[in-house]
Amino acid sequence: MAEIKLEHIYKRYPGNDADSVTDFNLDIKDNEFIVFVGPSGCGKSTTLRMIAGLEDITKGDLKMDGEVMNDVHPKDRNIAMVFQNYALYPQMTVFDNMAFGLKIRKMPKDEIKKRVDNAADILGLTDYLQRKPGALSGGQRQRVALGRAIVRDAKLFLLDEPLSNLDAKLRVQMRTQIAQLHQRLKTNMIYVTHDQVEAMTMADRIVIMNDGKVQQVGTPDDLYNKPANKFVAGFMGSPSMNFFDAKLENGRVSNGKGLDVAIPEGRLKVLRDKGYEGKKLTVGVRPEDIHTEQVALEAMSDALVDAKVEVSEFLGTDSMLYSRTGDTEFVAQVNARDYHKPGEEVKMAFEMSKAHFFDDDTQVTIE
Amino acid sequence: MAEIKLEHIYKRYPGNDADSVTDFNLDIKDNEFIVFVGPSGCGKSTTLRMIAGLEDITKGDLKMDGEVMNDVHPKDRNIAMVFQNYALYPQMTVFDNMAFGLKIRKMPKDEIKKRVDNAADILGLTDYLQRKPGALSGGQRQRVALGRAIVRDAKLFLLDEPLSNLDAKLRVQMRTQIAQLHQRLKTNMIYVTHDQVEAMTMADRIVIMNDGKVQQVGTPDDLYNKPANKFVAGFMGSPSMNFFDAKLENGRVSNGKGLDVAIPEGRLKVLRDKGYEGKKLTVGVRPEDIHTEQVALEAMSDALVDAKVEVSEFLGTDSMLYSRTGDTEFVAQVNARDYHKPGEEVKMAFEMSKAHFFDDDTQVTIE
Amino acid sequence: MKKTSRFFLGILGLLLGIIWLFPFYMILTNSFKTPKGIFASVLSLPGNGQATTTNYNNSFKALDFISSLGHSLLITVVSVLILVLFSSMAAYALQRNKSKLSGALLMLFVSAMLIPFQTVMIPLTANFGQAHMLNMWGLMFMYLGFDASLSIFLYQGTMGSIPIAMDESAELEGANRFQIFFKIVFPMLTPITVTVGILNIIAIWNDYLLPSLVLPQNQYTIPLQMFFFFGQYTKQWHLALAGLTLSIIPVIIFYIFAQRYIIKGVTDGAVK
Amino acid sequence: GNSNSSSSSNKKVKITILQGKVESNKQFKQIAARYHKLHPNVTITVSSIGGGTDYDPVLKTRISSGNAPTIFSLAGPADVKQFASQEADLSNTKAAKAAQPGTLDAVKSNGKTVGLPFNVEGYGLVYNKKIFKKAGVDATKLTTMAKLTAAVKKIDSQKSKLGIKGVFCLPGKETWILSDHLANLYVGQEFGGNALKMYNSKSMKFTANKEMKAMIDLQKNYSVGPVMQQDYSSQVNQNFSQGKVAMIQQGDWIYSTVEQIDKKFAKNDMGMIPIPVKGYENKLPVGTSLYWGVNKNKSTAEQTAAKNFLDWLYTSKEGKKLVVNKLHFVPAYKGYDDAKMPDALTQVVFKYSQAHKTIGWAFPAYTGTSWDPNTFQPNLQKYLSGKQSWNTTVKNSIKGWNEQQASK
Amino acid sequence: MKNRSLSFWLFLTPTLVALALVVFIPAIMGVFYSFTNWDGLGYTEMLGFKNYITLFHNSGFIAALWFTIKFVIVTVILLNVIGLALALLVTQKFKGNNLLRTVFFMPNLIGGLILGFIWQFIFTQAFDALGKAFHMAWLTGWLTDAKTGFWGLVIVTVWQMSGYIMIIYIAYLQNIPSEVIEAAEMDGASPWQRFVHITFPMIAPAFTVCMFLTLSNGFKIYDQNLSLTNGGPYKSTEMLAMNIVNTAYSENNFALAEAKALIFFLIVAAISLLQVYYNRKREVDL
Ligand SMILES: Nc1ncnc2c1ncn2[C@@H]1O[C@H](COP(=O)(O)OP(=O)(O)OP(=O)(O)O)[C@@H](O)[C@H]1O
Ligand SMILES: Nc1ncnc2c1ncn2[C@@H]1O[C@H](COP(=O)(O)OP(=O)(O)OP(=O)(O)O)[C@@H](O)[C@H]1O
Ligand SMILES: [Mg+2]
Ligand SMILES: [Mg+2]
Repeated sequence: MAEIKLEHIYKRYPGNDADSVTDFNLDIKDNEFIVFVGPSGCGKSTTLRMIAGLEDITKGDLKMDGEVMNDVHPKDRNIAMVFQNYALYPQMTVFDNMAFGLKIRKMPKDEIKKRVDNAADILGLTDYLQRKPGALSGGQRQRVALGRAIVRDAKLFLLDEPLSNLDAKLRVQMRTQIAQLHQRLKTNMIYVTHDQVEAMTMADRIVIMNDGKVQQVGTPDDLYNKPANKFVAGFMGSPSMNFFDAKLENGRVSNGKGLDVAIPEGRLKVLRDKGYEGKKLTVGVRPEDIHTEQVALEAMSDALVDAKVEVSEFLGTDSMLYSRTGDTEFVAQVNARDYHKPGEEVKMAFEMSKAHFFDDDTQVTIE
Repeated sequence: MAEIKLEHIYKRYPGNDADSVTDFNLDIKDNEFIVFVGPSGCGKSTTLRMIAGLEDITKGDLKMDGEVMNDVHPKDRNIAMVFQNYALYPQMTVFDNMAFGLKIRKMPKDEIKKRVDNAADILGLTDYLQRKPGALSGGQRQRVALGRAIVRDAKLFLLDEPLSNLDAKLRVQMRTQIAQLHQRLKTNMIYVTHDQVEAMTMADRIVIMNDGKVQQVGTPDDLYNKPANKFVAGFMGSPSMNFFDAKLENGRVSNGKGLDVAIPEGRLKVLRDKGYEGKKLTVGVRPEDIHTEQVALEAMSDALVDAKVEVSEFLGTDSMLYSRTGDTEFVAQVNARDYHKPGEEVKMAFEMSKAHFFDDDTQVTIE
Repeated sequence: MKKTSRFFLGILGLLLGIIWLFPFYMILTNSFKTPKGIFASVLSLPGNGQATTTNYNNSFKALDFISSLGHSLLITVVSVLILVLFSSMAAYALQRNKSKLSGALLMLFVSAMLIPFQTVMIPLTANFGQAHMLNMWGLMFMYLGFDASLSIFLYQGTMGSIPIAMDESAELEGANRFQIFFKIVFPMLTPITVTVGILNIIAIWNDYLLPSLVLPQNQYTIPLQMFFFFGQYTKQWHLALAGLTLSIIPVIIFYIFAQRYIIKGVTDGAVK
Repeated sequence: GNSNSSSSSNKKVKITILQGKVESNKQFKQIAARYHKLHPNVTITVSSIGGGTDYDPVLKTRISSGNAPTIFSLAGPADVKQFASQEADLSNTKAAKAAQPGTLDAVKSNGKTVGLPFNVEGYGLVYNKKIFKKAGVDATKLTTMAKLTAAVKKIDSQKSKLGIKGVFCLPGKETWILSDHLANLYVGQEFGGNALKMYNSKSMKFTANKEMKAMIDLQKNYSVGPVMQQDYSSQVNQNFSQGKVAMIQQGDWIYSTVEQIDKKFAKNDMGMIPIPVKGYENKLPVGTSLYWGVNKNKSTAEQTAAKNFLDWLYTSKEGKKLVVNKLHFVPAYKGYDDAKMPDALTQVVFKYSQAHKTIGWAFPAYTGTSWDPNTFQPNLQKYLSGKQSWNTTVKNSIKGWNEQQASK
Repeated sequence: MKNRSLSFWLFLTPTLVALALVVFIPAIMGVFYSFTNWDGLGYTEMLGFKNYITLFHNSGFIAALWFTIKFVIVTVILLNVIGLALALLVTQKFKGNNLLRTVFFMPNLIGGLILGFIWQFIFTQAFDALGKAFHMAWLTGWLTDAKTGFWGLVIVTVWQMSGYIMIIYIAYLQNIPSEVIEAAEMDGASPWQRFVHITFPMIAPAFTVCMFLTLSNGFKIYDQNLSLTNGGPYKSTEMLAMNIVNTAYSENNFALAEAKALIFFLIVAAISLLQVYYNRKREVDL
């Protein structure tokens, strides 16, 4: 319903001597679902709060539908927000907490009731409507906070880790609900999460931040398959990508201690064209691109590594093999059928056609 | 370091008219890592708080090393706890927050400093030691809460969703730290989480609760592979198990609308012995036990289902196919290679040797 | 808050401030006038040969300012410290214990505030006189009795906004009740402590009736000395106004300093 | 004999004085110090109380807490009755014997004298000599109501020329001006100006009420207004001392207030004449408002020392000097014939009292009773602010008095 | 904290002891005296309920009671509205807000006589001057009758006490978590709505306290009464406390005063405690 532009936005909290958000740029298109991810403390909540108008923007412009909004009062921005720490009204019942924003807007009583009941139903809060927040469990509080946002017809929804206290099942359910809400309302949503799956499944585009700076903006697929730099590559995916410091020589990368694998033609050409022959670089291989099945070992015989399994974890369909080659540790995610006991020496095939290469200095992806 | 017994424990909050925890029984062995899981509001925090001594036990006995502890003062139980809502001391710096418990115990200054610095290092809080909680991000606050527990040599650690606000990467890291801590300290830990992966990888035993009642206690493997009832089966695993209401007839289960599959001999015998022939029962099939690869379709030709893909989600290595047969919805988790577009009609093979069967009335697993 | 509205708030504040300050303008200007000047025209500025600073000199001497300031300070500071300490403790006990008994005790404290002082003063001084407690120390104890109720009432009200999880967390870390209270809860009460402190300081600093009954003349406070300016017929306003100005300066200075603590909300970040 | 025991006894005695004239606090302390110098074995501690607090409650609390003073003050028959259990017999003191006739009437209890007067005070119409002169009025001739009224009208007609805002300033807020001082002249007549007699009376007639009304009306009609807004300080400090009115109904005690405002004016331009009352022309109401009492529950040594001190103060040569020059008291005792009063107003009082041209003070008979604050004063104020007729005022006052006396 | 526990009592003992010795024992003695003919020094007979019977026929007492009740109603409303408004004003972010707090609070630093002195001059001179300058007759002649006396007392009380009430409200306002206010802002509440629905309910304890204080102080008020009107003219502005004090000290009827005080206490206690009880029930802990 709105186009939102963040132009060169900076934030410095009084008392801190570094910016908490640096040169943030983002164009949110109409009806887009944006997800912010990034490590704890990277500035996600801060950015959200600036969009909401709860924090002053230190520098830069926030525009909605072309208008600069920096000085517009939060209540006039028509934004709904779910706070990371709930911020429920302690003196009101669950019902009143959700109804408050509607009452304020003078919605008819029965319409309010309808909406709140509906939201309570979706959120499994029907039994708690008359309780006060003090007598709710952590997850229940979070759901109330969510309900407070979804009953409203806001132009923009800001959700700061709205599901972090919910169990997996409810999470999946809520995820679907939020996606449907987004479909139905055709509003913009900005969603902060630290859950990979949430980010991957819900986002139209993901903004990945680190240390106050945007690292990459793109679709989930982009970020996963074409990470802009080592940080993004390492952050997306769980368990995260394995990195090896190595040298490119004779069409192979090796670190002299265990790793010595050939690089497929096409990729090698790019690396050579960019002048990395004989130079150091970082090789990234995702755990799921490391294989132990016989078929794979045979198919990728020029990219075999001798590894020792140190810990093996069983996770339903898959097993994680925490392994070591030379003095480098890495993780392989293999089918549960290919189970290996800790201590076993195993040959592993690295699927180098899916490997990533990063400049050793700038950490930027080489492509 | 301690053996903890919970015997027929009940909790009713004043003002509620139902028990929040009902007949809770658990024997925690020395040095065991117990994880509580269950849907929001099922009573996990409440149980933890009773163990800590923060809530009165309405009925039943809590024993530690054989002694009844119901009336022992919390401070004399030597328990460290991470609160779901942090409970940081706002007027103290991060350092002082962590050091408080040690100062109270009159530990020498330099020893305190060593421990706190060490914990801060593990938790990535070294730069924030002099800040007050008010100037920290959500995740940073949670780490401080965690740090406050780990600096202490408690007999028992209670952790209430200690990682819910951390990003995936930090979570994995912290998970490992906590596991190591557990190894090193050889203490009992009770850990509440809603994260499947956490529960599966960290627990010696998992306690799964619903609506105040313990549903099953067992190893992760037990719970995943031998769920005691439909609730447990549905709760463990993500996406969760697909359930079909069906009837057992002629060695097949069918619901008349799309599902009609044969049951392998061994399992069939059990069902018949228990007298389910011709009766209604619930069939549970995990998403990962539904296959679309040609090989599987051929191998399990007597358990094929015609389905229509409604939504398909891409998740790195796998794809989720949200599908429908007849009027029953279900999810299949297939290899990303076996991608199917929404709307496609696909034949799917149900791996019935891994299926679960539940009594229609009691919802208990039939075995 | 945007600039324009800040500006208008400033203007509104300024206007109200002027209205509030007007009586002080009168006190200050008249304290610099001769007695004749005061009554010639109370509202005008000192001038016309009626301006003088000798009032301050004389008042300073007549009040025996240094020694009565000392008594005032000693009595006020000690009484307020005792009050803050004991009443916050009592409020803590009452707030964290939600029972009928504590409800009743609170009501007992509260109802004590309703008893008019004049009706207890004779039995009170009689009792204390018999115990040889009609002196500074007895006075301090009486202030605890008279003013604890209000302080407890104020403390008890804000205590509710300190999450009980704070206590619980400290309790699990091995702190006993006193440690929990003094190390965790009390520091979080700073804004209300400052408020309680200020309210009691002004009440005690200005109190006249009780000390006049209790203190021997060699322990007189400023207000008691000040009443020597008010004979039955000769009221020496010029000295009294100068004396008042002298005696409220310490309190104003204190108040300005203390404000910083009221302003600094300390509980942020406590609640998730 | 009490007289020589203090000098002969060398046992140390400590006595305490609690008194309510805070304006004389310093002077009393100096006198106490002087006495200690002369009699080193007697130490006197003076505490003064007043100002914001009434004297009586403090005295009561001191007594009930066991800190009763040796010497305290009494304000009339009501106090004498109240503190009867504390009052030592002072009949045999030198001072009592030297007291002027009539001054001890109010402090007689069962034939014993229990109080010694502080001093005598007198009140009348205090006037501004300059203004009177300018207006051409001789104050000393205003001995009848008619003359006074004429003079007032004359002065009033020249208001602007004289630079005054009114002839009088009648402070409607200070109820005692009317109820105690003025009424004394018209009510007190019935009881011969004897407070004790009035205190013990069963009823009151108030026959002179019409004359009182005339006097009130005169003061009110020619007062700066509104009278209900005027109080002591606007009367004395603001109007009279600054030359804004020609005269006020006040007493010798205003001297120090006026002096504070304008020393020269106080010294040169103030005079006082009696209020003209039919049958009592040229008589000044002079009386005693405070008496010293000695606590009979103290040791005899202490009591004796206290009596000796009072004797010394009022009858010794040095004491007399201090009374007149330091305390500025008009003495209530004989033996001051050659004394020279320090200011114009006390001189007037002294003159009249030496000449026995005085009217007694009967009002202490009711100042300590509830009739005064609850009946008489409110009724007078109601009349003054025009809320009630004079007849009702009189009727209510008489009724109230009779009721109070009946229930005693 | 359990009330069975030792620490509960340890925390309470100092104040309980002081309260008992300083307030309750003397008050109980006072109640006893009200049944005698006590004169402040001693008593000679037991009178039973005689004083209580007298007091209901005492027109002064009844008048003072009504006057006080009117006064309390007006000042409780004004003080809470103005005190809270001032608190809200000075907790906004603008230049000089801290200075203003000091200014609004300063009247509390002046006690008794001087207060009356200053305000008499304001009423009689400043008001008169203003009234003449702007031709507003109602500004002239203040304190000369019951009506202006009443409003005079109200004005002085409000001027003096609203700063007091203000700082109590401020202390509680500071305790509201900022997120909750922010959440309301996001919900679209205007400043006024935020105040009504969020801020005010969250400072409910302050409201309870301030209601109580203004109520009980209004009933007990004495200094301002004494210094400004001294009950006059013709007792029309005499309030309860003054009536009681006068009964004791001017009329020397201590026993009757104690009886009046007890009745007075019962009335005030009933109103105030009911208010506290009712308001406390609505408050919530975080
Ligand atoms: N103080 C309280 N008063 C009344 N009921 C309460 C109180 N605290 C919790 N409850 C109720 O008790 C039940 C269990 O709460 P509990 O906090 O133990 O849940 P939980 O399992 O920790 O949930 P979550 O994962 O959401 O934190 C809930 O239904 C909750 O509403
Ligand atoms: N009020 C504040 N004052 C000073 N610094 C702050 C304040 N709030 C946050 N910060 C700092 O700003 C940085 C960004 O904080 P922010 O809350 O935006 O992180 P986040 O990305 O939301 O992290 P999380 O996932 O842990 O919630 C952090 O380093 C934090 O310490
Ligand atoms: Mg955040
Ligand atoms: Mg919980």
